Amino acid sequence: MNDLGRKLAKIAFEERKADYLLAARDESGNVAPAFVSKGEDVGDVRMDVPYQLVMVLTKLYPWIGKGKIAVVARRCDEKALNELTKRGIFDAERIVKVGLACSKEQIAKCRCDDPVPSKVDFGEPQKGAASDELAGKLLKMTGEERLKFWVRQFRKCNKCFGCTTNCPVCFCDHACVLEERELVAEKSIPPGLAFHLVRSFHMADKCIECGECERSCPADIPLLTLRKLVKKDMKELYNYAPGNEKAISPLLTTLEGDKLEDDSNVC
Amino acid sequence: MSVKHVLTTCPYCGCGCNFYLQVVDGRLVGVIPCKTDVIGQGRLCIKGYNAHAFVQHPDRLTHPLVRDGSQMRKASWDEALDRVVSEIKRISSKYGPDSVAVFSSAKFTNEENYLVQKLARVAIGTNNIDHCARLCHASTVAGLVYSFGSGAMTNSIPEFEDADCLLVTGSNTLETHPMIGARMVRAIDRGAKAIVVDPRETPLSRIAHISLHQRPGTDIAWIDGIARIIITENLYDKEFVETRTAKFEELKSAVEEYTPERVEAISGIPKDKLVEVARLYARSKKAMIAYAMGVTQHSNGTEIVRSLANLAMLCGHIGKESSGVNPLRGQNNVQGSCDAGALPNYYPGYQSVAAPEMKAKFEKAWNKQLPEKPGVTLTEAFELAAKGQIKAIISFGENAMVSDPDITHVEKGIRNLEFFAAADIFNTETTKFAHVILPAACYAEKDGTFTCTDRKVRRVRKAVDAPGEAWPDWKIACELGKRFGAPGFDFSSPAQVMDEFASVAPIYAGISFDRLEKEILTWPCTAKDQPGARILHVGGFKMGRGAFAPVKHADPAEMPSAEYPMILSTGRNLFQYHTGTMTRKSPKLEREAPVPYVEMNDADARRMKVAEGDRVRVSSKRGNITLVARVTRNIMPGVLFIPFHYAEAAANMLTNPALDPIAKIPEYKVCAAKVEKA
Amino acid sequence: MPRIGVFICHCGHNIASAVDVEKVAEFAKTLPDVVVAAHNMYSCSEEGLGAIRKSIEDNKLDRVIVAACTPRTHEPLFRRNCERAGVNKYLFEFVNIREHVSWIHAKEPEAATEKAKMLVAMGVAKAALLQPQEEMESGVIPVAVVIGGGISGLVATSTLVSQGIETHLIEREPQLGGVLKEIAVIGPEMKKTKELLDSIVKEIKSSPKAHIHLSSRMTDLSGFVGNFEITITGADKCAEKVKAGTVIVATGGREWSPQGEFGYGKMPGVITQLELERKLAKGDVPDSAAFIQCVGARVPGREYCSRFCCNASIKNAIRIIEAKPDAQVTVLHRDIMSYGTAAEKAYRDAAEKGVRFMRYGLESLPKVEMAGDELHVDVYDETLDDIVGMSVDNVVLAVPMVPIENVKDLAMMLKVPVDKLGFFLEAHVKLRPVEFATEGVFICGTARWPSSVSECIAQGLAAAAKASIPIRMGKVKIEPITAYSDPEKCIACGNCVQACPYQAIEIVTSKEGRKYAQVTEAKCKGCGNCVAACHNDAMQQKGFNTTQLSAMIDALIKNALEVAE
Amino acid sequence: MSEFKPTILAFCCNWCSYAGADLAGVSRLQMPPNVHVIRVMCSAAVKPEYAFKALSEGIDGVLVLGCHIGDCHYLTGNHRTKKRFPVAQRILKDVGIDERRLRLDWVSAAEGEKFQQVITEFVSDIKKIGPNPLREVKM
Repeated sequence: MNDLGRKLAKIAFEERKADYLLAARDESGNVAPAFVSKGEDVGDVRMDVPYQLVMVLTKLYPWIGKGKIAVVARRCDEKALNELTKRGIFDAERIVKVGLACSKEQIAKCRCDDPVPSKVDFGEPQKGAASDELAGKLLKMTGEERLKFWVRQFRKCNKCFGCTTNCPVCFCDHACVLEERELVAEKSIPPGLAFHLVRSFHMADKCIECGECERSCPADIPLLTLRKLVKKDMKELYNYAPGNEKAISPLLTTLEGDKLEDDSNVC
Repeated sequence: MSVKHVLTTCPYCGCGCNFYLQVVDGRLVGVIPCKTDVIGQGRLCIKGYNAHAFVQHPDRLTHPLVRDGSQMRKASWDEALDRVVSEIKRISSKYGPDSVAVFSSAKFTNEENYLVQKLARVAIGTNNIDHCARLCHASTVAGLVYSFGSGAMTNSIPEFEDADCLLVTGSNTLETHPMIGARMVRAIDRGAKAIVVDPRETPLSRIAHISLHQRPGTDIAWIDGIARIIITENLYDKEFVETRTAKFEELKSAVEEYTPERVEAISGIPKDKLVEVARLYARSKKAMIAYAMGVTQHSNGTEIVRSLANLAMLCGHIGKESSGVNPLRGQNNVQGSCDAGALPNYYPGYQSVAAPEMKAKFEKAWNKQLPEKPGVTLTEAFELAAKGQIKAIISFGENAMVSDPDITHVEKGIRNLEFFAAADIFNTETTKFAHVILPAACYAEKDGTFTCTDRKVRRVRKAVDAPGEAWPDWKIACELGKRFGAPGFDFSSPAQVMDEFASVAPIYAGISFDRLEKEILTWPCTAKDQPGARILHVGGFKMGRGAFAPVKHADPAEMPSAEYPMILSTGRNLFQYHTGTMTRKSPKLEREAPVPYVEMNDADARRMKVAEGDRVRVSSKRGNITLVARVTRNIMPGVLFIPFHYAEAAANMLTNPALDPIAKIPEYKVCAAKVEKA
Repeated sequence: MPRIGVFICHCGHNIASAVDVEKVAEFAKTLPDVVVAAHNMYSCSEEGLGAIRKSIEDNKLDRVIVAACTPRTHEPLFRRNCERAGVNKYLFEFVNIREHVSWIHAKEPEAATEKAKMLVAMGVAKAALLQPQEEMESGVIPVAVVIGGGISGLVATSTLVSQGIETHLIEREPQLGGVLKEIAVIGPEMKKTKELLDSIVKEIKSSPKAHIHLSSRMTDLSGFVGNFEITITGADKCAEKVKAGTVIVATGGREWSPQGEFGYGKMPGVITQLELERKLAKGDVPDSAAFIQCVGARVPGREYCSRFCCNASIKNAIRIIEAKPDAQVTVLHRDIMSYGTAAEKAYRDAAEKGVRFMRYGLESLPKVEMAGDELHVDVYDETLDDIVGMSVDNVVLAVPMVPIENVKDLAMMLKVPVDKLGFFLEAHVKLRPVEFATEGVFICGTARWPSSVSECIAQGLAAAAKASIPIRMGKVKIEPITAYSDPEKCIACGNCVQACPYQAIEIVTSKEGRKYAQVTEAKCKGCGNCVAACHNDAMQQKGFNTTQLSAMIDALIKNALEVAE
Repeated sequence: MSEFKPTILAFCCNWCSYAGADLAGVSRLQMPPNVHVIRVMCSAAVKPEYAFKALSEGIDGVLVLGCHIGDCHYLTGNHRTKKRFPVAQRILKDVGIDERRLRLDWVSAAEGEKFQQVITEFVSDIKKIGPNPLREVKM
């Protein structure tokens, strides 16, 4: 266990009273996700976390009956946790966050404009990156040019579902509608354009822009740019950005913004 | 509460991507791509993400089964193994050891392949040891050993990304090798010129710079045509040809007749396109050739492979960064199983059985007298079984009843055996005939190494226990070996097996489990302090001069006729894998392509009044199957394509067992067939 | 594999005039799973229904498609027909090629035929995926609401309370009676209106089941048959919520006020029929009068005839003469609509009593001027081929009846259609004359169409009879279009729970500890909100599955786009 | 090339816009024949995914017609439609499909003319925008 490991173990197990810890560490010549129990050797921890640890947790969580779990969480992980807790995927009391402020390189790689978690335990807070340069270019294009750009990109899609499997807030997993035949007409690869439109719509009130979809795409399709374009739309339409545990999605409230069902009509 | 993330290698194709299997208290719950993996880089294809789905499937074989009359009943390992040994001994003594054949599997680890070939040669005393490489890249080994002295892929997977020109033929790369396809896509994005030559429009050809469609079985014509243009327009690398190659004159005269006009007549490729491709390939600085079953599975497969080697040598596109001839191995360890000697004519490390000094070397190493002449191949074995010359077969992980050509004939062979033993992870169409079935562990339940298509040796680590009493195959082979009373089968771990394998095979000499924990090793890796050669033939061919092959076009073994006017080609799709033993038990894969289909050209379909989704009967001289028609513009008129994953409509009921004379590989890619509405 | 039968209706010439029905039938035969495609003159006739039943038996059909008018009126009829032939009535799909095709593309027969083919293809695609369903039953609140206290509303209310059904009668004005309050005597049998009204009102008031809300308006209506909730706002602006099983609309009509025709509003003597009624009621009988019929009626923009104005004029003419035997009364008319024996007899009596009837044509309208302080009327007499002049105390304009002012808002609130003129549009003039297409809402009286008092009474009785059925049955069959979830697919994200306006969905835990969303069918109204909120199609709606709707889109794409290619 | 005849898909809710369409029929209001109506129970039951499917496979225009706000038979159904479809339109725009190909509007059971007007207007808009480019683009 390296120094980072010792410091992390102290914070997670002693300070935050967690029973388990999810972090990233060196293992057999690679960087691996690691889920350790209290008292276990945490190993050579790394804080340049290449994984979306919340996604790793979503797959494990149903099988971990009880106990408090500490997660090394960057700002995007924190926002992902909020979106998932809001939807009952996690129960909040069982998750403890260990805040990690992202480095300059990580911010540049993710083109992230919101890199500092609410509580920082590791890393120095840095300024967010400027806007997505490709998004800017796309917005200046005409409709035809934009369509040509995206059709050429989506034609490379090999339907590996990396963008959905690795996305922390994309939790339909075993029953993802994109795997059904009806909405996306295709008998071979690449899938029809509807695949990416439907996914954009599903992500509109959930995506926390961690960029994992773009990083997991073998065809290098600029999916994070597409997410940022949709985020701009949601901001302009409803002044709403996902990631806040309290805020209900505008797609689930009335025009006045209150709850959809009114009690007067319970019969 | 035990939670593990176990780093292992994907069991499906030859790319060798690494990912973590998530295990909670012995239950497999998910797959996480390894972000720092040199090949996957945190990405996988749809099969990779579902590689855990079949492992803990309820239908897994859990106990040895022995035949009792017509019924199969559970048995102990002792009873089952003793039954195999006694039967083999009886048959071997009655008809001679060469009446027994042993099939290893390209799904096995290197260690297991090494032990199974040792079982055949040392324990049973026969060279009749083969595996399904026979059905895929046998013609590559025979072809490239002649041209370059080695049958392996000359470059590494990441190099595809930096090529200026990609000549891809006989490979639907984005479906059969998705992560290599992804590298090609990245190259195309960077401006590389991709040329795809395939009778079908494939996901890769749709984004390629040039997409040509040749009539199946006419590959040598257009490849020789390109060679002719390169020579006549003086585009070839004179310095390289003079210093590094031999038989240039013979090549020159052989290709003379393949003018662009003649090539167009034979293959259908427009002559101006052929010239454009020849110039583009020759003039590029870094040009990669990539090919797979579309080139190898022909009755002249070996010659087609050599004609591709000719192009590379003509332009000096060999032995350099992002330049070479790259056979894309289909299986996760077909490369390793050949390296480990599971071939009738090669000891481990491609050391020829026919060479007396090699026989002597292995007799000393294994201190056992070894059989003289090379053994029979997998494809010949069923032929000989039908004739009664092969009396017993031990098949590890092979599903011949779906993967081998002319299944009705294969069945005749198996039924004619006196003894047939099979080891597998599920019951398959082939284990149905077995007298003894041995339950095996799958990739997630054992340690070992796979060698992926670009010769990297990749670790496989045990994540969960095997179901019931299933054993890893290396343990089965060892136990059998001991019960035969043969020396050298008491290994306690795969690591030890690798050490012995390394000691007898120079190309694996530097490889060991503890080194693999820390670094990436690529064979040939001849010393413990070296990483191994990433690129082959740098600065020179091992055998001195590369040999041009003066090969000529020859019609496929079975040409279309009045009664069977269409050409049928078979192959794979992205979602299923080979005989479907694993993919058809993975829900999210089976759902993507659950139903057998035949792709046919929309003009043909209109002519025959067949609409999308109609049920049609496709028949050849050898049989007929009924399946759904998929009408598409993505296939040439007169050509049909059927994926062979579906046992309920097995494409190999129709395929032609005609073999390539040198490599003995069946002509899966061409046979004559007809279509009728069912 | 489903066995589908497609039956395309000519609807006489209503469809066949614009849609080539044979061609559509030919096309239907080529569609997947279609076993038989036929066309008949009137599918909804007994003969048409019989033909369909026979075809179902002969061809062992298990899916039926009828391409005809609108499901909103004829679906129940054809569903029952399927049931009679042994096919589950929800394995039926209705394709609208009349209101949505032939009637609105009358001048483009070729395009109309193409569109009919597309809609049939879409119908077939959905029908192939329909699942058999069983109707559900839901309780009915044994209370009725009648909107409008005119003669129709009163008759309806009295009939309902006489059956012991609790009824709320909502009347806008401070007192009951509607337009009839202003008419003293009803022709032709000259019955006293007050007697008629008072007897009915007494009957209603005598029943404890009646609740009369005067100076009140309906300000909100929600829910559906058996479970309506009506908000009644009284004069004091306090809102009262009433739950009811059925609703009868009897909001009546009003006299059209002339826009200056024949000097109305400028010359004091020119009055409307109702104004004459008020004068006669006060005993102020003119010495001479000229009735001008069809003022503002049977003219462009208001082509209809209100049918009662001629009889009203005849009745009042007789009252004037009976009051003043030597009064000069002339009726200037374009045609006398005294239909029926009593009205015809009154017409003859009036003539015998000296009432003069003169015809005028639209091209030679009577002219009314002031000569000094006397009204003078000149009219061209066809038979004499000469102008005949007369001076009269009053010119009485017989004007048509038009809908009440705020009919549009009322229609929107009730979510029922009104026609171009603003009269409420009944579900079907022959099959369902006193009902709306919306289940549980009924219509009677002049709100539907200008009618005489006797017709209003008859319709009031009919509407009450119909409205009492659900209440008498105590239960109503609910269309099986409720939502249901697939526990395997559901990941319990709660989108549907938040989307449901009726709180009919909650997250439950299965035996194995899996959480998923479950619908309480009794509370579900079948709106489909939750289906759209669900991102992985775990939530479905019976009869509107995502597979069925996607298949319809595919059918359109396949047939419309491929054809175009 | 012959004059462009658009293929348009419309979702009408059973209580309002479908009834409005019927009323337009009863009133013989003539309108262009390019619009094909699918009946749903409420405009809020229309999944934007249907519009994405139709538009990405070559349908020229998609029309969603519900009850006026406040009139929805299911209380707040059309609130959701009004919240959801602008997002769908923006996503179409982001990808380069003309978002005017997807239109949301309100037609009550009493508004036969409004139905005619919306249909006529939408068909002429789509004719101006032109055929859906995705009809030719095979992925």
